[in-house]
Amino acid sequence: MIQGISIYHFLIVSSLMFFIGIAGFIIRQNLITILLSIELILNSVVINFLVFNRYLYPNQLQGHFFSLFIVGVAAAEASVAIALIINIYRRIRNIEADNVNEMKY
Amino acid sequence: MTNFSYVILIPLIPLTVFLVTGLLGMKWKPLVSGVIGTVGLGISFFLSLFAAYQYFFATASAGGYHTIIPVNMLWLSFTSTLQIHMGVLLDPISVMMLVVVTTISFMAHIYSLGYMKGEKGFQRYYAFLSLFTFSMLGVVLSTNIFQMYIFWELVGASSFLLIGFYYDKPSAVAAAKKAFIVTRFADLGFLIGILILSFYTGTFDFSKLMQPGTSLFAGITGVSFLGISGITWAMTLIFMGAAGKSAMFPLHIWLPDAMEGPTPVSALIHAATMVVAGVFLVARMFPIYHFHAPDVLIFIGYVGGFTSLFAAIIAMTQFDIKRVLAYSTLSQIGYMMVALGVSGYGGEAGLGYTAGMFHLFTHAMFKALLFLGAGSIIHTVHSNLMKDMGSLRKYMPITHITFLAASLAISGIPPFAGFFSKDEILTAAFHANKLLFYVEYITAGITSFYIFRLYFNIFWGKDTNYEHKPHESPLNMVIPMIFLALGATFGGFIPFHDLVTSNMKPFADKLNILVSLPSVAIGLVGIAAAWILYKKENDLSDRIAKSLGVLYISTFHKFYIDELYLFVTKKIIFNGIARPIAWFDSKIVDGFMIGIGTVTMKISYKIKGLQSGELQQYAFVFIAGTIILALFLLYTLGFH
Amino acid sequence: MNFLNLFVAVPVLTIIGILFTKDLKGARLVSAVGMGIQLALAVFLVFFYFSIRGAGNLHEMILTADYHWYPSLNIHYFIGVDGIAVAMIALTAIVIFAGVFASWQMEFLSREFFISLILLATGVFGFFISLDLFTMFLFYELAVIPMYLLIGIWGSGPKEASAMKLTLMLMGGSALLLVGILGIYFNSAPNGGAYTFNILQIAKVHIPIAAQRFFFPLTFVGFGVLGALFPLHTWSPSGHASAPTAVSMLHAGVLMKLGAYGCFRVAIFLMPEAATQMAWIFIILTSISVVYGALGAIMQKDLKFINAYSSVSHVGLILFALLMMNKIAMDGAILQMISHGLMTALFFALIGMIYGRTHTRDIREMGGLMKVIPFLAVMYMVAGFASLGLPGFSGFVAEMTIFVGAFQHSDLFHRVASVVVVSSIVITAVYILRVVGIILLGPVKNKAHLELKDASWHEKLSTATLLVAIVGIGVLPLWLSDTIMGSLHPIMERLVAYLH
Amino acid sequence: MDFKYILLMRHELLLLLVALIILMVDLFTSDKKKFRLIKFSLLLFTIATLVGFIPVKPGVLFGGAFQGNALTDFFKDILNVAVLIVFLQSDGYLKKIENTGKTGEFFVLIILTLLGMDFMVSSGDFLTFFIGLETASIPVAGLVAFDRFKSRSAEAGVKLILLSALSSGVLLFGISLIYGATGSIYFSDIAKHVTASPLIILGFIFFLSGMGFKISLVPFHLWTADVYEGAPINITAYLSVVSKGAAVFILTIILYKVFKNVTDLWETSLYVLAVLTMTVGNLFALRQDNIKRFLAFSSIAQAGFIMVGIMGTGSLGMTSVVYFILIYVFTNLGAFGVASAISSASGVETISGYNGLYSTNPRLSLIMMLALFSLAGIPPIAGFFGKFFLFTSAGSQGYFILILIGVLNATISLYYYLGVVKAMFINKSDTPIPYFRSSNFMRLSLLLCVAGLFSIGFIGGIFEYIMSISHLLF
Repeated sequence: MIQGISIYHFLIVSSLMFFIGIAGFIIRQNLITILLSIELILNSVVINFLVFNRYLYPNQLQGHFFSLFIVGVAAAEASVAIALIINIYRRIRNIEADNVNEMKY
Repeated sequence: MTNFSYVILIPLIPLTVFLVTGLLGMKWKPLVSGVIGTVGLGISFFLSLFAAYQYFFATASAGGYHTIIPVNMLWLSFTSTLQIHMGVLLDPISVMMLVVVTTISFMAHIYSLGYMKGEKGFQRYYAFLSLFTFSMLGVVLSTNIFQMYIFWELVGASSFLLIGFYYDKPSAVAAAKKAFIVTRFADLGFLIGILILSFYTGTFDFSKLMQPGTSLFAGITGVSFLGISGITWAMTLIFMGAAGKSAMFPLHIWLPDAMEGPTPVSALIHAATMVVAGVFLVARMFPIYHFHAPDVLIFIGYVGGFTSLFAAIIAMTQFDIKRVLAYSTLSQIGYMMVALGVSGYGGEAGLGYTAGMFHLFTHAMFKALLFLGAGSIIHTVHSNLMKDMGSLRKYMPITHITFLAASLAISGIPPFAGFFSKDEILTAAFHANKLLFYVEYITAGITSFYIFRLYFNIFWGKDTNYEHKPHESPLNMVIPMIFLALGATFGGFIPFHDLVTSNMKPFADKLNILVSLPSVAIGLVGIAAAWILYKKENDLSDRIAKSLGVLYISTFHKFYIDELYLFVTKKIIFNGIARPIAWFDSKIVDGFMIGIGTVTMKISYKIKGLQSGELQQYAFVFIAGTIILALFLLYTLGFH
Repeated sequence: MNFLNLFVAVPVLTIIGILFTKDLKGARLVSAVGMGIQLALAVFLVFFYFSIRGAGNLHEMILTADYHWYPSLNIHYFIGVDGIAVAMIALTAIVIFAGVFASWQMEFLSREFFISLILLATGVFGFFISLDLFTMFLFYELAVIPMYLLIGIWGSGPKEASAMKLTLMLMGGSALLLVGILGIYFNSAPNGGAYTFNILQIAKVHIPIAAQRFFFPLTFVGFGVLGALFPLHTWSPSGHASAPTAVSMLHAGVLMKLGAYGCFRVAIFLMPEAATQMAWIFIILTSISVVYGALGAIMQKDLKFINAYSSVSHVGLILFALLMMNKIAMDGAILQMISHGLMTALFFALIGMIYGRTHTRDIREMGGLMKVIPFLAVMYMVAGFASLGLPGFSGFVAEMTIFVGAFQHSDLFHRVASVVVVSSIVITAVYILRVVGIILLGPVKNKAHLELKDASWHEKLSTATLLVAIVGIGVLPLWLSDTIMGSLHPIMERLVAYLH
Repeated sequence: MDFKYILLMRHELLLLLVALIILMVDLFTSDKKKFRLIKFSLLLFTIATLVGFIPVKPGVLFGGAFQGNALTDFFKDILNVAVLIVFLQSDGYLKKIENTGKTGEFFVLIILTLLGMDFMVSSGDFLTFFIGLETASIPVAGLVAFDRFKSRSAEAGVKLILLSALSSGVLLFGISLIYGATGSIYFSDIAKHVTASPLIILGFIFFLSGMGFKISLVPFHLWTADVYEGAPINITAYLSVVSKGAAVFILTIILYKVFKNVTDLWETSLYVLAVLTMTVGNLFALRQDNIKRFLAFSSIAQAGFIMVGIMGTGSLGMTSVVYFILIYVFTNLGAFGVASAISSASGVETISGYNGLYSTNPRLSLIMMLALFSLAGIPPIAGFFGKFFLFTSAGSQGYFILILIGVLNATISLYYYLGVVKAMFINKSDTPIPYFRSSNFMRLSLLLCVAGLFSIGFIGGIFEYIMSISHLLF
């Protein structure tokens, strides 16, 4: 519980992060940037969990643990994603999202 | 009571013959089939005579005759009362018809042995003849109206087969088709009539329907449709069936064309038996008509009267001898209808009924004879047209004499059979309906004119140059003609008023000089006119025809009734309804079904852009979907 | 082991038998033997039925057997027959027997052909013996789907398209049907208790009228599609035209009756109130079917199209009769199912045989066939006469029974509909005689046709089997009619009870 | 602590063990002898599968985080069998020269994802669920990109991992909201506090879209076709059957257990999703020529049907879903098996390439036809029963309009299934795929599928068994 900062502030921040992440995913061309946007999303979730735990259910730790796991999984995800992006780079020599559309319809 | 069960054999023998020759006939020599058929029918013929003797004389009682039902088997059962039986009903008219049918049929069988000799399909011909005879006998002997309808249809089918016997001749096929379809159309009325009648009365059985004072008709007289009572509807519709088979105007168009069949067939079916089935039907239902639907009876009289005059007029202008006879048949059946139409019930009042039956009998004799005579001539001359004939009396004496006897009979010259029956009809009409009387009176004159026009043209007139010298027909053709000539000559002396009456009780009948003398006179006038015009070769007839102009031409074209029908069927039903329906079905209905598929496919192509392959678009749809779904749910669950 | 199971077992064994054959000869032999046994079984069943009824067994269904299949949903494999089902089974056995012989020369992929054909028959037999909606539905779909292959592979003309159209429309119908069946199921226990698919049990309860109003049309139309209910009949002309002979026979002869039978056994029997209330809609549609089908047939040029439209008309008559909701008309409807099944099978068999010789079905290219192939021509003519309702053939008996039944309603609406329907007998005569006149009679149009050979023994056997049955019913209808009437009795009692 | 731990988690532990052993053996096997690894792995996995069938009493571990009961055990067995069939079918693919070196990875990755799924299936809280889900999806991206040198495979991999991460994010966001509203991540605790508040609704929708991604519900399905097309065909089979099956199962459990107080909420949303999924899936499937893409859309449509089944809550709904998945395993793997056999023998992966197949490879064509008919729901093949019970399930809640939409969609689907049948049986081709003999493993797998297709429907006991064990849950 931080004095002067209500749960709503945190939630607004996390929601903003979430939607900025989504917007980034949709708008940015570079695959790596897209990956970063995903990290934003995941981090917003982490904030959510922490804040909820801290503000609403202070006498348990479920949210904290959940956020730890999210961080871990995000790392794994990022590593695989980067590997695949590198693979793409080898195939088509760039990592623009617009060029990854061979399969459609 | 004598046991009449053996009567069932009379129709069954021809049926057996039909089945045997039909299934196995192809394996035999043609003649075998003919002989089997003839012998079989011979047996039926003698059985009929025997039955008639037994019925009319051996078991006669003072109070008149009774309806006897020796055989009646359940065939199909709808409810406990509404049942179809197959059985044999004997009463004066059915016994009389039995004799007529078997006689003419037997004669036709013998005659055909000569006439059809060497024809391809000889076996088939005899099989069909037997089938026809069976069906006709079935109609005659029916115990209930449905059995009658069943055999009625079979008669139609066998008539189709016989008319279309020369099946590789398109005109014969067309005629057969026409005959079947026109009568079928009429039978539609018959059937609906039966259905209405049976629904309200709850039975098909004649014996129940005919019971005097029965309460069965309470229901049907009570209902009405378009202001006409149910019974009138039913009986009119039933008469429609009768009119179809008996070729009453306007359903007569099939009969002249039906002459495409072999001539003995014309004699059998289209002169003596099938075409009078309609008359028989009306006679059979006469008590119902009389007691419950008298209006229809009057209607029947007028239809008959009109047809008889109308057909007689057309007959004057035709050149094909069989067609002349065909129109003559129409005209004569019209007479019978008139007789029934003007008849009352019981005793003297029932004179018309007796007369109608009487005329049916005599007409069968002389008209069959005329047809057989015509057949004999055609057989020799190989043509149907009058212009190919002339002076044949020199070559074919027996044919000539018998034909003359028949002509006199139809003209109503005493003492030939036709005189008596026609006279009775005229008397009955005279008492009941003056208009009909005059119509029939005039028709009688026209009748004798056209028949002697025919007679003179064939047997007198110029001596045509024949390719083959005409000769008298072989014995097996001549004998039936002689037999029928005897019938046509002396048949009139049978005391019908003792035998066949409307209430099955005999009554006294006397010649009405006031009617018979003028009728003989007009008959003689007709003959005289024909004598003047056609005895010697001259152009008088042509000049008269020319002077009549349009009147003659339209008569020659049978008043364009055929064309009218053709217009209705070809133009309106075929091209106006059937073809559009075929188009509508394949284009609109089916097109709609296919359209569903096409539209689905179109949509499928239209929305393929959704799957654009763009990673970010996928994400956008994903998120948009989520948000829309969330908004939708918030809205529907009440958070708005 | 219930004897009825054999009706499914024998075809299945026949199919397995065909798997072990090598070529056409083996396949057709096995099929003929298998279907011969089936026919014998059917004949035996008929006699067995009479003997058991004669012995005083008055149960609604006989030979019932009940096997639990999915107990938790109360789904059973429940079979049993009454007189109507027995008659339909006999019909199927005759038609498939004739069908096997009609395809005696099926050279192309012959084993597969016979397997599909008999698979279809399996479905039909199963349908007629089952008394459980689930089982019934299963067999129903089983009967429909082999059609796709049969038409698609062995058909002629635009076969793929017509096969697809046919299959989709029929399966679309069965989709509606599925909803209907589920609806019946979930309303089968309005007073509590377990839901059931068992027809006899459902018949004892009263499905709420609101549910009936929703599910009756679904069920009726679902089955009606197979019964070529206007305007859902369009699969019929093209489908029949493209199908090989035996398939047309079986399809028009038996499969279309499945639709009608289902309308009767499921839609009307289980939901009588809605049936009465909504009958007018379907009476209008079926009346249109009858007349429209007949009129549609008049100007067609393809023999099979003519017959397909004729089937639309005739099967429409069946549905029409069912909707009259009285005993006589229903009796007529069932007679008509059997009669039309036999007749149309005969027709299609003959068309197939003629097509096999002339290689055309266009009536304009044929003529005077009576001269060159008299046996087939005479048969065709006889079939034609049977079709137009000539006495002495089954069609007459059936039609007349229907008409008498239809006229039992005296209100104006029914009267008008009945008269309209009755008038079809004239139109039928027109199109039948038109064809007969064009192709059989008259002079031989095509000189090449002079060389044609008449029927071979298996063709004769095939057609004769059907004809004997048609004439048998036509001449002595009482036994069949009484059997049906007897079986209709409990059904009518129920209908009447709910109608008043 | 006792023996119970090991037994309750026997599926997971065995899989872990098998994965480790294969990894080790793979390390010490030279590239030339890698082909032996196939048989070895198959053997190990078969043993693991068989051991899984041993019945064990239900129980709960880790304070409710892990739940073992007859239904989850049964479902894991289904997954095991499905994976076994996939392995059998991969034989041809792995024997290709370019792939032999990766044999070990192939098995290990698949087994590890299966491990994740098993955890997911058994999860009792959102954390276990989440970890299982991620374990099950992250390695899949690697598998999808298995053909490293094919650009399509690479593209598919990238698309999958990025979108999957996005969906995970959304899903997690949903879970976090639910946590915020209820204060727990345990299913049983959440169930007690769930009310139809806006927060729960939002949380649920985010959660549902995340799950919808895994199950390929429209509009969350767009990745499916591309990934299915790009991935090696056996991986596609795995994705379409196993991944999807597991996700459906846990979704059903969560809906029934966690959101049982707000049925209105999820039934309304599933109603919409089901209709969309069936319809759009069908509409897209109509014009596909690539067999993998075709099966992708077909599997989307099938998912829609499953959603219809889920609508019928309670044990009937659960049973119909599990039963359908069981049948779906055999059905879809049958279809993919044939496609895979053809692909590895001739490289053909288009429907038009199948023209005239029956004349050269009648058996394969027949199996394909059976599988497609099963997908279309035609008796007496198992698919009919599966679909029928799904509809029955929905009917039990009175969703007859939905059923109507469903069955009409099934009719549309028949069109494209028959289109493939038409290609194989009716269409003629000048150059049909020549006759080939597929490997024994492949044949075995197809035999299993056919046996399953024919028998499952007729053996009413299977359905009854599922019914009885799912009955225990409610």
